[in-house]
Amino acid sequence: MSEFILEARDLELRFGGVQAANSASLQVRANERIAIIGPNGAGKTTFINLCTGYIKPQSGRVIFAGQDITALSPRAITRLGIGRSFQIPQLFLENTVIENLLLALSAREGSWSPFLKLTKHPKIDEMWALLEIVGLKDTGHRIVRELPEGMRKLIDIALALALEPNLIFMDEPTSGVSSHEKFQVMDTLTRALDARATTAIFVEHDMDVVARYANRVAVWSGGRIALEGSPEEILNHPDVRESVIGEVV
Amino acid sequence: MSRQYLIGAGLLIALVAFPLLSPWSTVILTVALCEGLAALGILVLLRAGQVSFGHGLYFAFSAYVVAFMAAAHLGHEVLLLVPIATAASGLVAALVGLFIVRYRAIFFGMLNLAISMVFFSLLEKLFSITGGADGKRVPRPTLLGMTLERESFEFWMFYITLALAAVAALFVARYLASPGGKALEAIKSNETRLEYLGVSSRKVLYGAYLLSGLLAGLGGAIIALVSGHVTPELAYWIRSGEFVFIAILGGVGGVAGPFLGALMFQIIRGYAAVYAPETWHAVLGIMLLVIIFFAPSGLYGLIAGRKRASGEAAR
Amino acid sequence: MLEIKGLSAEIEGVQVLRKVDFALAEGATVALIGRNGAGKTSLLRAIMGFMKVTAGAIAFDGRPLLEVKPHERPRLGIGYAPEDRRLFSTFTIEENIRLPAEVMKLGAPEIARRLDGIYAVLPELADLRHRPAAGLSGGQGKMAALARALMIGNRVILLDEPFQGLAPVLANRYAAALRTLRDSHPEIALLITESNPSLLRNFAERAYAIERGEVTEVEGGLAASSLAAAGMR
Amino acid sequence: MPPEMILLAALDGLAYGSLIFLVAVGLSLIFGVLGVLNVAHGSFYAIGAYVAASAVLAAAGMGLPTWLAFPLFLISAVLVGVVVGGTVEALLLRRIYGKEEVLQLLVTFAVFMILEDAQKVVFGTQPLFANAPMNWLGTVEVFGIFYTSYQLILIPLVALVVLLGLRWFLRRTSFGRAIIAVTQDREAAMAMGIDATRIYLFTFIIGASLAALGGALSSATTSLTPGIGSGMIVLSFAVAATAGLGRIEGAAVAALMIGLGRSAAVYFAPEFDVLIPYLIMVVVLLIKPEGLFTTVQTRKV
Amino acid sequence: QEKPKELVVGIATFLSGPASVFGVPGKAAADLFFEEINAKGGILGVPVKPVYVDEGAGTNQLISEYRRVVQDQGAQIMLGAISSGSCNALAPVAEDLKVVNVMWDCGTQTIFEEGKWKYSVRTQGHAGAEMMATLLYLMKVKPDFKTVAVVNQDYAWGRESWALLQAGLKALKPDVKIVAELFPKFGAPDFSTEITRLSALRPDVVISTSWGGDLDTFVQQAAARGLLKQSTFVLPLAESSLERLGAVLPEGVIVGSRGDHYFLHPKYKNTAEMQSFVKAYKAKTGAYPIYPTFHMNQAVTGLVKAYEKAGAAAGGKWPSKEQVIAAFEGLEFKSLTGTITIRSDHQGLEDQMLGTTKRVPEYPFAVYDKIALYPGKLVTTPLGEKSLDWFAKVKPELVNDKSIETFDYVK
Ligand SMILES: Nc1ncnc2c1ncn2[C@@H]1O[C@H](COP(=O)(O)OP(=O)(O)OP(=O)(O)O)[C@@H](O)[C@H]1O
Ligand SMILES: Nc1ncnc2c1ncn2[C@@H]1O[C@H](COP(=O)(O)OP(=O)(O)OP(=O)(O)O)[C@@H](O)[C@H]1O
Ligand SMILES: CC(C)C[C@H](N)C(=O)O
Ligand SMILES: [Mg+2]
Ligand SMILES: [Mg+2]
Repeated sequence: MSEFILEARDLELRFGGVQAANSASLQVRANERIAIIGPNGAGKTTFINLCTGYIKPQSGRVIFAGQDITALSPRAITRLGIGRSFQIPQLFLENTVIENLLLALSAREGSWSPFLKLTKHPKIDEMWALLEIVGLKDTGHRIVRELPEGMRKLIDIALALALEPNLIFMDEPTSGVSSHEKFQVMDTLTRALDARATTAIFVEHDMDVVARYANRVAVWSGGRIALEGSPEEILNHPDVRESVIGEVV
Repeated sequence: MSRQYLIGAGLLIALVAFPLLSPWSTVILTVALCEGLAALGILVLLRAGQVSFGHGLYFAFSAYVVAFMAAAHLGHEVLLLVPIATAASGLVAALVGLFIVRYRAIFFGMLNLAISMVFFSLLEKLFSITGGADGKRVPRPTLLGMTLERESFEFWMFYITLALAAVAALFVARYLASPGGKALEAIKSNETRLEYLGVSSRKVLYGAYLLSGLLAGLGGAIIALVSGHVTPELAYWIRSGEFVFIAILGGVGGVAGPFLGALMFQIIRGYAAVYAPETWHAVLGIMLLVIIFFAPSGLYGLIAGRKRASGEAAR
Repeated sequence: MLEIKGLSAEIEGVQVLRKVDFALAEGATVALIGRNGAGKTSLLRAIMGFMKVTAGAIAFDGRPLLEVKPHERPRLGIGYAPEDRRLFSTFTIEENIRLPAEVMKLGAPEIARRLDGIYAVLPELADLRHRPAAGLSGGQGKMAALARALMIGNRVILLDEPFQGLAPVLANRYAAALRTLRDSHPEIALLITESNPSLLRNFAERAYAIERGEVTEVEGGLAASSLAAAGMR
Repeated sequence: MPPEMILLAALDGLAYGSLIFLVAVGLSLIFGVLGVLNVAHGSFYAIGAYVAASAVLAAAGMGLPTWLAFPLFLISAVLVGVVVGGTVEALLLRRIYGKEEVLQLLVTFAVFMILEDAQKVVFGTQPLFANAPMNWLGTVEVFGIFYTSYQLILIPLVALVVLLGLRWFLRRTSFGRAIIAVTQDREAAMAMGIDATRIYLFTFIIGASLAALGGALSSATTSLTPGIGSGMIVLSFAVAATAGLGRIEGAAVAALMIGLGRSAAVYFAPEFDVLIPYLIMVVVLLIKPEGLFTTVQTRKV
Repeated sequence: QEKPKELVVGIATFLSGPASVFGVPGKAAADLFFEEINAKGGILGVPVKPVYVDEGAGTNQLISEYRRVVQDQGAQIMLGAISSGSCNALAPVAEDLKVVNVMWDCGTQTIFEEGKWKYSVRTQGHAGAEMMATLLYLMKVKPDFKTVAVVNQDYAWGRESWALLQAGLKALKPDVKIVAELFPKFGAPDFSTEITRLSALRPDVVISTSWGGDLDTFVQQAAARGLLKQSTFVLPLAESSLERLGAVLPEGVIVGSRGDHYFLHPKYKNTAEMQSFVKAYKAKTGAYPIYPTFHMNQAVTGLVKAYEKAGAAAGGKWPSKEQVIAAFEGLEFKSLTGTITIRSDHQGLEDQMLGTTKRVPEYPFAVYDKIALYPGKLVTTPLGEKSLDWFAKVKPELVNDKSIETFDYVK
């Protein structure tokens, strides 16, 4: 059993002419919090898709907790303890926020008895607590379709957390979340992650967020890691400043 | 929710009383209940956003099982025929479901249609076995070992059906409110997320499909007994369409809906048949349009009243 | 030139815009900032005619816009880049950008002229131009949507969180690009929503804050101080 | 059986398949654009047939030349498309595009029921037949077997023209591109200045007219009885599903498969004749779950 | 028993679907007859009220409608139905409801050969008689054929009628080769492939018991492709299509009419009844009457006669259902075109008529020529026997039995 909880080895994927993953590799230790940054179209989302089984690589392997999950379905991978949130939130629009979470809870607990009423789930309080974490407690009874983009992103994350994964991918967790809420959400969120010893990998375009919440940064470019290191080194690295961050004018 | 039970109870009481007031109506009411059961199966699938245009298959299959067993005087007893035939339909649904749950939307609907039409065609083709388009006659079986006269047979069949329908409806109601039921709705709203919750949308749909097959099967088995005759038309796509029709007419907001719809359907049809024997299709069609445009949540919705924008989302 | 008076709008019975008063002058660049769910998108959608307006009026060059059918509003020179991209997946990026111009039956030379202008502002797109829109990444989609808005927006351009999901370097480049665009076409007015105002600093000369569907002007534009005063970082 | 019989069978299949295509392609088009599975499509076919037949008989009654039938077919097709189809879209469907598909589907189902009876009331229940146009075109001889030029040449020809015409229209004309845009995202299309309402109406009328044209053409080859519509509609369903969402090329291939499959069946396994369309559909979908021709979906993750 | 205010008669007929070709004319005729009867003061002085049930609605619906009409609308008499399927389904229902059920058009011979139905009776011949007559006529006018092909609708009627003919052919002409048995689906719009096959096979005789739109389509498409001239066509139900087929049907086609019905019946075309009926019917519908209208006439007339007989037996009182049904047994009554006798098994004996088409200036469509009239007694399966067995042992002598009358077309 290696020291890495997740290991992606030389993942290859091309869409026609586009090299979305170009022998992409990443090694993740337990309890790390890795930020993936990089220009648009660098292949960040694709990398997550490859690691969570949404797309299969044309070559390369993904190892999770010593097990090869390359060929597994998203479902199987999720069951192994990998959660994810999406760049474009994937929610049950017609249900209320709490129902969304309860469904995740039932999936986790395997509580499928036809005689248990969803909204009477014994562990419902857990889910309210979770909503608290993403600062949406008072929207619990709203129907998701009625909620704006920003809130949806947070619910999306909450759904992933509800499964109590050992490792979670978050694709641009704070994009669309107004700068106003960004930081308080991230504060509570990261605290929760630490509390549950959940390893986290998140794609992010907001360097303030990266600087504050990542303990390792991987710079993506052309479908692979170009640079890797601590936030300080990376965010101050001339290439990164030049190709990713740019000078704030 | 509690409202749902209220309406259900009301309907039940009304039905219990009705035949005592007008005896001739028992058969028609029983037929309505059977169609209601099939429509209830449609409602279950509709929760997953899937429309089956082929549930006539299960309706007809169990009906023919009854017909064949009755003809062969195998267990010529209601309490045997109904469960066996229903199970048989369930079996078919279990087989068909194996691959049909991989499909969605039009493909789901049309595959169901195709399979039922294959069955329909076979029923007509193999007429040496099935009696072809003319169908088969179903001699009246015993009930609890008793050979009954028409009136009493019809009378008891009605109450048995009513009881079965009530139980089925109750179960479906519970199931739909349970996590499994919500997972079913999730297939409609976002399958990607469902998979990323570690839930197999196919398994969820498979269960629902099985259930819907059983419900349609139950309806078919009983209709074969009360009308004493089965024909391929039970499997025809228009018949399947009627089940969807009935489900929407009654409203898919609650399990009482399909039964309300079925009753309405029979009543309108009955009157149309008297006052417009040549154009009863049109009368039904117009009725449906009226419902869709002025009460899109069906009769059930009318009674239960508008659903709130948030909270208990009834669709 | 765009004047909104006492505009209220609702979605499925939920009030999302409340008596909004708001004006956009010829060639002005205005930022509309507000937290999630404040009603930014709703306001833009109302201008495009996709909202159920319950009260108030919108005037465009003095003519009542609410009486103009939604699909005719773009013809007035209003370009709109929705928050959620909304590209046509079977078309290539360039086809996406051309579409509105073709629909309006602009001449081929005119279309070519505008395309060049756009590729000059958004060079990344030039390389992607023949890619089917289906596979685009989040940010790439944003660029395409922006370009599409520029194609027809020769009077007003409405951008809904144009920088969301863009790598900062791009975001900054676009801010600059928009600035050049504004300088080269001083008659075009820009209305940009942002939940992250820092990007629009010293770019938009005026800022409005939107909160629970109510719009108030922020004194002193997007200067950090004034934002703080308006209760946003 | 002798090899030339295979060819002969193929010829029959071609003629039959072409007719199916004409009707089914309209259904596919409507489904592709409006996302409505139009059950009433079969009625448009039937009404088109009845109107055309009545027109032809009337013309004959007035002693007009037979060739007039062909323009009459076109006219009645468009007429039915505009009057019946247009009314259905503008009065009924337009009001529920926002709502669930099943409601839209049922609206067309209701329209189907109404139109079925309307036909009986208007055109009666006795079979109607106007075969003058078919006989007027005479026959061609293949291996000593006589075929009507009408079925062997005219109908396939029309089908081909429709296929190519539609392709060109959707791909090359800006109206066609507008249609495709609306298909994918109604609101975004409107933000591009496209009049979605108009597009829907036109598309529906085109689709309905095609069904009616199919009916008009068939009116010379077959007798019109109550219920011809419901037979045709299931075939069209099978074609539409086999083809892949709203794909006209797919519709062409599928219709041809069904046509050939059917005539093959009549020779080798008559009892399978009826099953052919469904078997083909099931097999195709087993291999290609999205149908013969698939459309790129926008990536949502 | 007390006289009711009115006698409700429920009538099951095809008002929708392809078979309304027969159903709607049947209804039109029934309306005429009942008007006439009521004008004469009704049955035993009781006015008759017809109520219609759509057979096209599907058997299960038909059954519950049938029930409703009896139980709710209080019909004492039911006329049902056209399709054998319906008749098979309704006979037991009628027993249940204890209501007199007059099968007015359905053809299946098995009903009374395999079942015994107290309350049901059939006022016309059955498929056995119809096919036997067809067979004898074919043997008579075209004895020297070697190959036969059949194109029947793929449902009970098409299959059963062919089964009978086949059995008979084997018995009468063991050497005949059956080169093709085609069963296109009911309501098929296109017979091109079938026709191509037949054109290639060139059989001496092509038999089709199809009817309605299917028959019209088949004949039209065959005619257009010269098939009708290639083989001798035998169309036992063509009488109901003659007017519609107009100029399409050439001379020399063997045609039948499920009985001895024909508005130009050589013996009865000039009777006052026939004349007035044809006139009234044409005025009402614009067409000449076809066999279902005659079958309806037989059902109604039989009904009236049965009531009168039963009434007399009951000493002028209003007869009970049981008395009425009893009255049917052995009843003999005149139809528009002959005499019907009801056997003790409730099966009617009806003469059968076949002919060969001829084109004449008087009508824009083909008419019967070389008419042969087969007494019902001669061609109907003897009491207690099963038709299939009887066909299997039919003797050639029958072809030239002297009880067979023949006529040529006379203006
Ligand atoms: N399904 C697909 N079909 C075609 N090309 C694709 C597909 N998915 C991704 N691509 C291409 O692969 C590249 C990487 O896409 P990806 O979404 O991973 O970028 P990203 O790093 O997430 O960008 P962003 O930060 O904008 O989300 C892009 O050029 C994109 O166009
Ligand atoms: N379908 C809907 N039904 C009911 N209410 C809705 C619906 N869509 C949006 N709303 C409400 O309208 C309000 C404004 O939404 P809008 O999308 O305009 O906010 P926003 O400022 O654009 O948020 P974001 O910055 O996250 O995009 C929100 O409070 C939301 O709850
Ligand atoms: C309509 C008739 C030709 C025969 C009828 N279908 C029957 O089966 O008896
Ligand atoms: Mg991404
Ligand atoms: Mg927004």
